[in-house]
Amino acid sequence: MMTSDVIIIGAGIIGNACAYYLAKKGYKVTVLEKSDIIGNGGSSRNGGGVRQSGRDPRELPLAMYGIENLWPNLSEELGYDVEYHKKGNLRLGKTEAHLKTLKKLADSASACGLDVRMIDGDEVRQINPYLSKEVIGASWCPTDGHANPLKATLAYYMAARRLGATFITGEDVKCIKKIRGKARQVITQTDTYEGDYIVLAAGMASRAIAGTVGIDIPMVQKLIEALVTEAEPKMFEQMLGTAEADFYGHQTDHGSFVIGGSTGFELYKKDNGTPMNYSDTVPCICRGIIRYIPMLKDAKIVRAWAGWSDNMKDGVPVIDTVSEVPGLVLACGFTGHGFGIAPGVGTVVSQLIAGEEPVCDISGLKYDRFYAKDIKTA
Amino acid sequence: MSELSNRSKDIGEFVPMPDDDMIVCRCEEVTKGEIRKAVHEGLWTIAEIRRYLRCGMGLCQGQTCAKLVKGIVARELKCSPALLEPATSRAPMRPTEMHVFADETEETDL
Amino acid sequence: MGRISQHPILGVQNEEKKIVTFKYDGKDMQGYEGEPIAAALKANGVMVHRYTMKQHKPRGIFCAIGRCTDCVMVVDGEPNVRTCMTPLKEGMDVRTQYGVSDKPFDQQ
Amino acid sequence: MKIERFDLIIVGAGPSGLSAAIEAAKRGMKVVVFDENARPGGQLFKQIHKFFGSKEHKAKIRGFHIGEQLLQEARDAGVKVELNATVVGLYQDREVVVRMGEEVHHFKGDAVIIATGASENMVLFDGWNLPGVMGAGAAQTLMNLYGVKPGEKVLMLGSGNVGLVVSFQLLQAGCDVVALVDAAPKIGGYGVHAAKVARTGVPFYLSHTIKKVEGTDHVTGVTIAQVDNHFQFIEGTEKHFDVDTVCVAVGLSPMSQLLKMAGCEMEDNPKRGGQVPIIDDYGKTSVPGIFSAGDVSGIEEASSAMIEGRMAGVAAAEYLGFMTADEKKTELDKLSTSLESLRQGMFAPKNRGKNITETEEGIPISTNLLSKGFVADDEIERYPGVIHKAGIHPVIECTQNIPCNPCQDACNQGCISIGDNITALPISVKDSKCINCGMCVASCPGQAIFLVDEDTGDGKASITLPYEFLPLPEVGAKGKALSRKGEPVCDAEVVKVRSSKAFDNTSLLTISVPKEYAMKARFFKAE
Repeated sequence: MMTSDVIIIGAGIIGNACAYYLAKKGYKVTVLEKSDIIGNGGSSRNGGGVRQSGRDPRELPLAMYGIENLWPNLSEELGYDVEYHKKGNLRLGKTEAHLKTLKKLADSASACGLDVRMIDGDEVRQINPYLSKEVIGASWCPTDGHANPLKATLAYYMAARRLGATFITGEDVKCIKKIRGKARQVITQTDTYEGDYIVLAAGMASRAIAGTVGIDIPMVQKLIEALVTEAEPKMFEQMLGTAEADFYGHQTDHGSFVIGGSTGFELYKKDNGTPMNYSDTVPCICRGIIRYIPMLKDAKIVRAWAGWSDNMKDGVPVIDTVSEVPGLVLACGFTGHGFGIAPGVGTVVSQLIAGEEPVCDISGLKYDRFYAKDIKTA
Repeated sequence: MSELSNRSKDIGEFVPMPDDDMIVCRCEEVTKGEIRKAVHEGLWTIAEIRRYLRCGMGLCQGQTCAKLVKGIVARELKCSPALLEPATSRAPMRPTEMHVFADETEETDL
Repeated sequence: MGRISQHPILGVQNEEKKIVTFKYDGKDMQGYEGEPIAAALKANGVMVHRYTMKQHKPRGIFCAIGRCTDCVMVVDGEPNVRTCMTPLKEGMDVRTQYGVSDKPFDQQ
Repeated sequence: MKIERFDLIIVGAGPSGLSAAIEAAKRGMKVVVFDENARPGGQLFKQIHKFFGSKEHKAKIRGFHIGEQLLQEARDAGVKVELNATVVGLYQDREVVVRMGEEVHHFKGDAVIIATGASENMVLFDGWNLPGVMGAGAAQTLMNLYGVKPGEKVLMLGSGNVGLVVSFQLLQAGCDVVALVDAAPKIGGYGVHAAKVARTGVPFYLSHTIKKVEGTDHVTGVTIAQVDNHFQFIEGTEKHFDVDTVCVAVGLSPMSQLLKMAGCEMEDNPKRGGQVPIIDDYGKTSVPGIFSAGDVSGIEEASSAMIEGRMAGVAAAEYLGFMTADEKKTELDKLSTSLESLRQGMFAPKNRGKNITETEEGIPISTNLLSKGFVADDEIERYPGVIHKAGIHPVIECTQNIPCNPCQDACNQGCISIGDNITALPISVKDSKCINCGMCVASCPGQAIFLVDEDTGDGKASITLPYEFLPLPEVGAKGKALSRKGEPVCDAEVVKVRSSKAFDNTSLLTISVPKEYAMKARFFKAE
């Protein structure tokens, strides 16, 4: 049996960021990953957005803190280039209804102190001349940006490993076991690991694992699909998204475009055991992109991928200690937008464990915030 | 669990070699030295090395270099290449233009 | 280089094919209609199809069956066209590819 | 989105895919074959040499002719082959997405057979990225499909069958092959393939590999050097060649990505050449309804791929109820026997990696053949195809057990005997009368048969040898006779030149040499 200060379940970007910040504070950390591959879930299957605009006010503080304090120096701090660019985010609209949706989100973010505003089609095309005339407006957040999710996930892993964190891959966690009323042991298919704290950052698998200590997290799985093109001449640096969520993405340092999108059937995709692309998704994303950026019509797609995201009932994650299960810290349910806030989450989780006051307000992300609809909440 | 599960296992120090600047991935121009170094930084699977260095992620999708990369990584890890799972196969099998994907015509004359 | 005019097993090849003129880096060049662009270039002694993005190194035909994508060039304005798989047509504009552009690196 | 449906979708119109399609279509299935190339036949149309095997395996027929026959058979069976149709992916529920022209189309098959073949392996050496370094398959494609010379002066790396066959084809295309190099200490391919290259004068460098390919914008030269048992260069053994082309033939890897994408159980199997699906004897994968055939499930010869394809076609037909289990068994038993006979001999998949030093008959294998590409004069006498007698008779320089017997069928005079065991070394029958028809010389896929008359009077001997080069020498042409090693040994004069439809483009050159060279002269070079 291996004993550590903290056991982290899941080596995605959340688990790896938690491992890094905890190791930096001097904790002896062990990370258990079900897959043989580090960062094999949503962490390597997303559009790389590092954005604040469009986020729920409950998770906005994490995003803002990260962009203000962590992302700008992350490559330097970790010692690996994570390709972070803070060049703004356009969330595009093609109809009045789109603009209404975008404005609502922009207004609530502004109220939280974020610099985000609505701009018209002409101003959109001044910022990004490749966008089509169909775009009639957008929300513009100049402090948003993007990074390379593959590199950032592995950079946190490599940096944590360098600080002495132990990573075990191919370890399928069966349950968490309480010892004298405290979460203390993690039982896998082959072994038992013991720690003072257990961080559950296992994406969709978190629900079943939390269930073994009597905690239920209301999440469902949703297939997210993304694609990457061949390298193209450099076109623009902003992160793009749309009101309709028909596509989102950016051009990477390499020149390729990484773009995600949806067909509308995401919640109803069949799970045959391997996250497999659906044949209609890439065509659908392509049709979407071409309408917004006609010049990309000849760009060749070299690869598409799919992965399951852990979608919460109310669209924001659970980041919390659990009073009924002392020692357990939850960091899951990121609903497909955990990448940009991962540095903030890692920082806050390390603070929860160290007994420090979190650097930003996560009071809206409690695990016990869910009530049946006829119960009045305070 | 395999012999490569514990990423803290000692695989020795990175030792520079005279042919480290040899290109292995022709598409993305990734060198042997970069791949060997990445193994010593803790990237022990083909998938991680691909994602970090882009080798095998270019136009040909690793058609030419996959076996070569596998051999280099296995030698660095002192394990059999058979232990290393090859990269996931992903559509499209050949680079395909967006406008082609976008056009899912209803009928063929088949 | 050049064509194999008479082959001991295959006899006379390309006999009834139509000769077309295309542009290679602005110069007129000839080949057979429908043969891969790469074959026509090879027959004309062209070795370098592109220069790579990072190291600016020359590349040419390597697999000739569309797998390796080393032979890509800018064809009729479109970069990354596999010349070993793309049939030659009259008037095609074939250009050496530098990175992903048809402009030499010092002009990019 | 419209999904079009077929009983069976086959990916790849090479030897195995077409064979599978034929069997399935014959059983009344609605079949379509998709292939990304402009022409069907896979690699068959680049194979201009005569195939090994027996009659049922289409032995002594050139690969591209087998391709034509297969295409005709497919057309007759009503198989639909869609060309320029690139399969983009194999999705859930056997959905095949295909790029055709500027569109993608969605298809579903109740069964799917993946027959996507293989791609060439590579090795790393300094300069392997330079234009002018190419796969041997690339050279083959350029010269045999498009009639373009891959280069003028070529060095071949790799002595497996591909390296040997393509070297010979380069010579046929009029290129100069300056050397055949392999890091291994032994030639990997058939001895007869090596011998026909060696006798033209191409030097073999075993235990050697490329140290550096030179050139700035393209290949201008290459330096090779000897390697030790650990494949490390031995200082001071460097040899330089001026070349414009380096061909690499170091094996093939299955292109099994579609099967992996579809979730079929895979394994890394070096005996099969890499990542292959786990299949039963007839190509059934772990995913119901998905089958595989040919090189994609294990690297072998085109002849085996065709049988495997037929098996997968039959298996798919039975899977969908187009034939009964009994009918399937009868068919598969027949095909298995045929496949089994191809998988015999020294080079059989089961013998890969084994160090075989003796033939099945107990005769030591020629060590010169394995290390230099030719059987030495003092070794050749020990094989049963090599006899001495008065008058003209076949001398069969076939010294390894390979599954091949067209020579036996070619001779109706009983001069050549192999027997029922297809891998047995052919015997030149002493007690028989050769009528000098030349059929054995032309039909030997290994070009290993010579008609020798050791004494034609005037102190001369005559040797009839297979000749597949241009220009074809004329009667009266004078030149040098080359030894098995490819070295000039004596003066020679062409006394007879025979070409015939039955010889299928193999010409028969009869040369007259001093009689002491009857067993030494094996090639002719005009002056």
